[in-house]
Amino acid sequence: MQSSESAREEAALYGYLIEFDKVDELLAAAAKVRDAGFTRWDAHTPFVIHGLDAAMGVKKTVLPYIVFLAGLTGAAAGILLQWFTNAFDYPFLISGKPLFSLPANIPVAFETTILFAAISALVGMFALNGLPQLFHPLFRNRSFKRATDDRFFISIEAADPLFDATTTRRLLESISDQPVEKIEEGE
Amino acid sequence: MNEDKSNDIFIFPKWTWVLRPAIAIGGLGGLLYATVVVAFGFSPLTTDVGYAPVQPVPYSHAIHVGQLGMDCRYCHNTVEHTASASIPPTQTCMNCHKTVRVASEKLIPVFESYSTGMPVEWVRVHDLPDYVYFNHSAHVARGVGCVSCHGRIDTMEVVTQKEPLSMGWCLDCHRNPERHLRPLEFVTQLDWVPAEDQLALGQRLRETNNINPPTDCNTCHR
Amino acid sequence: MNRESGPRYWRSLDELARTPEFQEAVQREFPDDEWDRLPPATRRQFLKVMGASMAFAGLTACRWPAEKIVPFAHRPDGRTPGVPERFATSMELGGAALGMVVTSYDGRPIKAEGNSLHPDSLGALTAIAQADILQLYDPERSRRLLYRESGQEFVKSWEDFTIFVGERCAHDGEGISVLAEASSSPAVSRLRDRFLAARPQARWYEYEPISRDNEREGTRLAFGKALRVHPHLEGARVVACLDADPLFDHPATLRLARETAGARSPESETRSRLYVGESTYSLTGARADHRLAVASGRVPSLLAQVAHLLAAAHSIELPDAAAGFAGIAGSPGDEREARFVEMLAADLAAHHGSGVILVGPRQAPAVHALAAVLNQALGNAGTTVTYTADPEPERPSHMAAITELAARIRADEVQNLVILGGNPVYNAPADLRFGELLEKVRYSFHLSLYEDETSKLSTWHLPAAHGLEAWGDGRAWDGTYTLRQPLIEPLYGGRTAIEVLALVLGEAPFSGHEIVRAVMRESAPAVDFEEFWRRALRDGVVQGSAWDAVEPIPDPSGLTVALDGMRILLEAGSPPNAQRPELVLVVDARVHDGRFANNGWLQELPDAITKITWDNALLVSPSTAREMGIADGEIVEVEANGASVELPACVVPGQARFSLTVALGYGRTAAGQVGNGVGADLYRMRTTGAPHQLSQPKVRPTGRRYRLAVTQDHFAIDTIGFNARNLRVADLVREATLDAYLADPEIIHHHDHHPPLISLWKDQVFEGEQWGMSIDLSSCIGCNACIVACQAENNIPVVGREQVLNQREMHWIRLDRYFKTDPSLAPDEVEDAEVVFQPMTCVQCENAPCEQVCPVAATQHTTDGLNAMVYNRCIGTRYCSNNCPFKVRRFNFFNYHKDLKDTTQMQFNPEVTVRSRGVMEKCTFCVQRIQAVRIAASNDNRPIADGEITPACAQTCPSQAIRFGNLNDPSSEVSRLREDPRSYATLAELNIRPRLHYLARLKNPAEGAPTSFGEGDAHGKESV
Amino acid sequence: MSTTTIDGMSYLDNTGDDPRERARLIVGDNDFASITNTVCGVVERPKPPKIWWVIFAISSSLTLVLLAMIAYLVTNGIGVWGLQIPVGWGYAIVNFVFWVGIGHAGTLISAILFLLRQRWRTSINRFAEGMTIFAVICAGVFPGIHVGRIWFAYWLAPIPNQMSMWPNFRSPLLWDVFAVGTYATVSLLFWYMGMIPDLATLRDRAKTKVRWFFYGVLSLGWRSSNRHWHRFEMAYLLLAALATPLVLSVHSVVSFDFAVSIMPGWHTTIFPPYFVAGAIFSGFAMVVTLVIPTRKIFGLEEIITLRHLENMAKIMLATAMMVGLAYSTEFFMAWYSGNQYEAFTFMNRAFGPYAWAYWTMVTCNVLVPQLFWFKKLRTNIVALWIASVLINVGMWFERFVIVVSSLSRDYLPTSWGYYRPSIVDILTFLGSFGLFFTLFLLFVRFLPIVGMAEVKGVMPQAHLDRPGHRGHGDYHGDIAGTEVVS
Repeated sequence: MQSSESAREEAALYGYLIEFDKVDELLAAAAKVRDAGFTRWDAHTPFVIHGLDAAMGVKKTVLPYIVFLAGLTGAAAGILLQWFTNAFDYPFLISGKPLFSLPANIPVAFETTILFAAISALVGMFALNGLPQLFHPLFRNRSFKRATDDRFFISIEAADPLFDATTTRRLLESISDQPVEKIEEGE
Repeated sequence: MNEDKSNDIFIFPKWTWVLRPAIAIGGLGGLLYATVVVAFGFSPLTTDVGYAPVQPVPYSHAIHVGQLGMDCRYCHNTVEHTASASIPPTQTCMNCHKTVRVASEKLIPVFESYSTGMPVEWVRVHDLPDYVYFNHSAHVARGVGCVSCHGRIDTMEVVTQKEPLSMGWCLDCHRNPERHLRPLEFVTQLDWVPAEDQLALGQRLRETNNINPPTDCNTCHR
Repeated sequence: MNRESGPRYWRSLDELARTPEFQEAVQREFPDDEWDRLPPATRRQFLKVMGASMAFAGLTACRWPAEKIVPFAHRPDGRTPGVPERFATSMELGGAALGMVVTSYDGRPIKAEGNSLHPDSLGALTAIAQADILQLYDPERSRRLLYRESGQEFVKSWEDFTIFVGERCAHDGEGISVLAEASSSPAVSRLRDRFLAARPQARWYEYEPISRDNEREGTRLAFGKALRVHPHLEGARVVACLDADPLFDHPATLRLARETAGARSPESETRSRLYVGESTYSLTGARADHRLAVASGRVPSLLAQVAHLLAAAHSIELPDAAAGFAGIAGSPGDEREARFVEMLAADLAAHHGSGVILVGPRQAPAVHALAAVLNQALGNAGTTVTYTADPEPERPSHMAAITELAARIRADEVQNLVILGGNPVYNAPADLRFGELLEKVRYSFHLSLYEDETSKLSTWHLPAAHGLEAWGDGRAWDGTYTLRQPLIEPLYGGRTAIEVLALVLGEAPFSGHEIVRAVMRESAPAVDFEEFWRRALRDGVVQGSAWDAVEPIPDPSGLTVALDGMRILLEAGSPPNAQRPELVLVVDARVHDGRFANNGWLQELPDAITKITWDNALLVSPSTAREMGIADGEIVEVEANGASVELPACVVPGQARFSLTVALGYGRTAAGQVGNGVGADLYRMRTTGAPHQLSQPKVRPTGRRYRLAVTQDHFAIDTIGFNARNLRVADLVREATLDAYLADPEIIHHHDHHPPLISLWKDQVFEGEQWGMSIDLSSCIGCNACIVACQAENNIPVVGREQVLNQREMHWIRLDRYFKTDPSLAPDEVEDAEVVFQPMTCVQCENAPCEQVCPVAATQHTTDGLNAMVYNRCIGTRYCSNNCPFKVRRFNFFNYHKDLKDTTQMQFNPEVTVRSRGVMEKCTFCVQRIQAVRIAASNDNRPIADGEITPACAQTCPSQAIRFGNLNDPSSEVSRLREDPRSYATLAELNIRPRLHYLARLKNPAEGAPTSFGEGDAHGKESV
Repeated sequence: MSTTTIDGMSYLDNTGDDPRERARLIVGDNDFASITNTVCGVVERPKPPKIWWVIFAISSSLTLVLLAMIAYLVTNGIGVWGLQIPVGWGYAIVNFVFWVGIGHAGTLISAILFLLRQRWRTSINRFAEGMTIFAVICAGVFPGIHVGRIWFAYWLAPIPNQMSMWPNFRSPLLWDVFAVGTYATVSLLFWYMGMIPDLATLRDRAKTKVRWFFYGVLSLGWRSSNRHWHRFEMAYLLLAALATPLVLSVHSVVSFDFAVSIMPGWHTTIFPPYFVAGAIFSGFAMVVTLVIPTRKIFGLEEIITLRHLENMAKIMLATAMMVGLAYSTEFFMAWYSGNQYEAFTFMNRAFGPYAWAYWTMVTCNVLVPQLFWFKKLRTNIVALWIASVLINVGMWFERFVIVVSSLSRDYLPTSWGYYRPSIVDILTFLGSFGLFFTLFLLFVRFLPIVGMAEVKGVMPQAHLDRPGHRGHGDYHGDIAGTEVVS
């Protein structure tokens, strides 16, 4: 362990990674890191843990607003499409019905609303999360694989303004007795 | 499980980060490309306009109409009264060519046809789908000039399709005919240009001859 | 179609046209007739091309294979390419010529319509006469002369035949016989006379399986000489039809239909009342105010009872010679019969001089004689019925003729037999065994359109020219001189009877044209003949050439014979029963005597009453069927006169008890691919003795089932459906009695029990011409003429029996037939029922349900109020058809034109798109005719006159039941009819605003007659 | 909660309804790792069990039959089916509605039960969503091939063209195109998104480069970051909120195809709710039909427990009552409206030529589910399976009755008819099942059929060890916060 560390002394540091095997340990730890004022850090859990957002002080995402706008766009597009095609560009007489009447246009408008909103929800989520991102330094760590299985992690990035190789390590060690692992940047 | 035997751990290279922008750009770009291809590649403007097949006899409208100033109706004599303008019988050609250019090699098929009675097989240039019922008389008798659909035939050595002849194109004129209306006496005069503004003239002709072209389906499809 | 005979089509255009190229050339002349643009050989490619062109037209107008335009080298004078021409000509059937006007497109006759100048047509045409044009193009028509010698066949030329015949017949005519079809042609009779004069030993016989000889012989009995009977119905207040069907099987049926329609309309003073006594439903019976289903064998007794009552109860004076008739009345079969006879006799007596008694051709001469006598006694002769001298008074009856011929052949007195048309091997009386006899004849020459049963047994077969291919003449039933001119050169080099006769006779002129002119010149007045001839050609008839009526005088000697005849008939005429049912052989409305068996249009034409297509069946009434243990659609074995036939039973009300009916003309073996093996051949049990009614048939149900291809539901269905049907008829087909209607013109609207029809939307305003149609159910006689007219006009495919079984028939207009039965009876207890017809086609709803459901807007409303169906936009979801309350839309489930022979394609109407596979189609109100007139009108800037546009169905309707016109023009006929109190729309409660309205059907029953079924009780019922 | 006994099976029974204790959703002594192992085990096992091969062989050959039938249809025309006038729609549309109906369970379970906080959904939603996708694919086949000129089907889409023609937006059929299209898309998004964390799990467990690459690409580099989880949850919630009205709208729109027409038996205002209920009904029936053998074969009894099955049985019972109500309402309306055509149509359904179809439908859809009143039968796996199969049969017949019997006898008695399917109809129908099962088997083989991340989320271990909170998932962040501050 030590030797390997010294070996990679000069390699660029991504940050520290620390492992937990209990939900409540994680929560407590997250709260501590949050209170220490770190901003560029994260928790990694195999499933959603209620309360972790609060414990980490994650701000509420803007996704809902994006989706709402997309929905409105969809509705407008739906109505416009039907008005343009059937009432404006090529009006034809059908069953003695008016060229444009909302009732007949509701179903399609509704579907387009949903379609736009739904797609924006997924695409928006990916965009905000910066996915797809097939490579990430954390993947270098063998034990990190269990982040998708049954273990919980906290990682603090070296890029964090408050980050300091020694103090941060000490902070982490004070939180848990698990070994703190260094993660290098990939090239 | 974390003490698995395979000590090499699979990991994607860093360059895979280009994926994100790649997907975004590729997606939008591809969409744009497809639209352009369909819009222009498949349009009759691309596929039909400019069609100028080789005819059995190199008959030049430029000479006959342009230089000699023959009227369209001399040959296409049913155009005012019937649906089809009808290609003239060999007779018609021979009216003049009995005496004119009797030695011309180009005219051999005509002479043969005249003597044998076997027709000359012209290649159709302006060819509408089989389910479209176009009526020449209905247009000519209402003041739509030949030129509106056939272009300046009088300048063509080889007859060429000038207009897309697509349904949308037909509808354009049926919806606002004034752009193409002219006094009846000028219908066959291909180089005629209105003294006044075409729209004003068209508007007036439209009212005087109460021209309101139908856009019902069964106007053309039966 | 084999190539070598290809070139022959277009000979008429130009002598130089013997080459396929020219053929294609002419066919390609016009861009608008898509199916015609490609040479015949590439017909199939055309469909691909059309499909492809449609496909690409969707997104692009990609260029399909380059097309050639091939103009005439020398355009014939007066021919404007692409403009249809119309020629007056005629068609002869069963010894009467029917005038018609044929539309020809670039040298191809495509449609036959009636000739309004012809007394028997008056502008209308029967289904058969219209369908005859398909026969012209039938690729299976005979196209070669055949000579058979010791089992071998040799293809010969007309020249060979001429020489051969010359050698054979170049003597006094010893051993020569001619067997001809019935003909009214002056040319034929002139040539016949010359033939018999030149060859005194030769014999001439005339045979026609279906004829009015009994009527003719009847007049011979009554008046001592053969007369021709002409009913006149426009003024007839009481019409009594005993086994008679003037609306269908009379040569002047079109005129009679027109007259009845007039006489029955509420506007007319006549208020005609129709009594019908018959064994099976006829068109006339369907029309009747009082109908008695009575066994055919009972009809003589029926008439005798009438005679008796007239003399006894109503003191009508019978001529002394006929007084005996009053005494022979048998007892009525049952009280229905008695009641019918009483009412009829009373009515006839009450309308002296304005009634008429008509007896059908299936009844014996004696019955006709009695009818003639009664008409005299009632003062009807000269008013409602007139007589003219028979053109061939000396001619023996057809039965007698063929019998004598058979006898002579059997006696080896015939070495050469010339058969001019007809198909005796198939349809001569079975007991003569004509087929075997023909073998005994050394040389037999058979002239016919097809290589049929007779041709196969003759030594020579000669291809006949079709009526539209040849010159000819004839006489209308009333004697009016009628011309026939060719519209196209013989496609297969056939010749006509007169041309062949000329050859046999060896006397010029040999061309039909010359012969006809020569004959006409004789009969023509001495004035300028060319002028006379031209007018005759233009009109198709020589006006005022009808025969003069004669005043008949009763002939005592004949009447005594008739009286004895009646006595015998009355003894035989006890009502049939389960043990000894009665089998009646009737003429078929579609294949006639069998000669039209290979005509797809007619084979697929639904029978007016049973709605059967592609078959004939044993008709039996429900109750009789139950008592005889016969199920609907069960195969039954019928045995009579030593022959036994298996055919399916069809249970249909209106049949007399234990009276079974089968149509003749089916079961052909050499008709062609279309007609072979369709139905069962009943000629096999038809004998000289009993040509019409077989008294002792053995009927055995086999238990095997057979699916009859009917275009409507069977009569016998589950009880729920049965009751619903009974309940709905009164709403769908409105009816009232004439008296009730005159008392309260609004009576037919008492059915409307629906809430006010308010639309969610602002109602559409329709300006300019607004097309509408009106169909008078009082006039419609259910003759099917409109269906064939529509089929011919609109290129409607024949789909075949299998597809009809799948309910995929394509007729744009159909004739809905409803039975009105006593609602208290179960389906299998029904004996009798009333029949009503309702022509049903696209009613062009203003709020059309079909339009809104089409996802691609392939069916839209036009500004002139039509419900347009755009084939080239249709993707075939069939949603429109599902949502059509009338189910009048038709779908191309397959490519029905795929296997059409190129000759058949020549009949197509270039003005109408040929529909490809997978698209919906329906009635368009003949939009091509509307557009033609509209363009013409707008070209010379004038409004469209009323009546200028006539759809095919309206044009051909004999009773003028169908009217078409502009609803926005208050002066138009159709607007006037829309105001008529009888006018109503079916399913109006759906607020679909049909453009087709019906005029309610009026009946005119006698005072105190029982009200018809379904009438009174349907009233209170909810109709919404 | 039912006590664990020595008896091998009964420990699996978690169907007790003790109000004081929330029933366990996962039985047996499972921890996170064991869940991962069990679920991933299904995919990771070197080769599938024999039975998988057997069914796969059958279904894939049926799929070939489907393709053959479509080829035959396209080359010859719609005439190869039993269709006619008046019955212009037959098997094709019946199958379409049937499959779309099946396709409702998935989104319903994922979306609606999610919003309703039905935590038991977690074990089955992935499974059901998968089934939804495949059912919708099968459904999509039929409207496509049932048109007369398939090569023009693209005219349904509003694409600018030289005809300057547009589709007719007044037609319910066009609404259908949009509704089903949207539904397919959204279900797919929903399904895939939910699967990403589990794909990551498979990636991280991958032993071979191929597997790692395959799942690596599919999981898009998911690193189970909580900041991602946060947005993931939000997106999931939003999709659920969007899918809920969507799922209700789809079958409503499908029902418009009929309700908007004027055919008696079609023109009915109760169709939308009636169709939706029927769809949920058939959807759950199909889930049960599939899940019972699957959990057995792949030993998922501890995760997809008896309680899940019982809950679904209850839902089926409820929806069965709804469709039953709809059936009777139709009859009532027919009688009450006094409209002779309407009245006849329903008499005709029950006693006319198609009575056999009608009574099959009533028996399977209304009578059979009544068994679920009894807990014994609800929790009896065999009975449950048989019942669910019968319900599928019944629901197919419901669509058959609606489409065919109504059309066969409409206004004019003269145009009445009787529809018989052709052999092509039947083979095409069977073929669609082939396609469905082929896709399903591939899904089972290569993708996580249980949402591990979600299941773990509802396990007791996922929550703070504090009295009163066992099993309750709603742990509030502020608690953590206060705890820290104190």
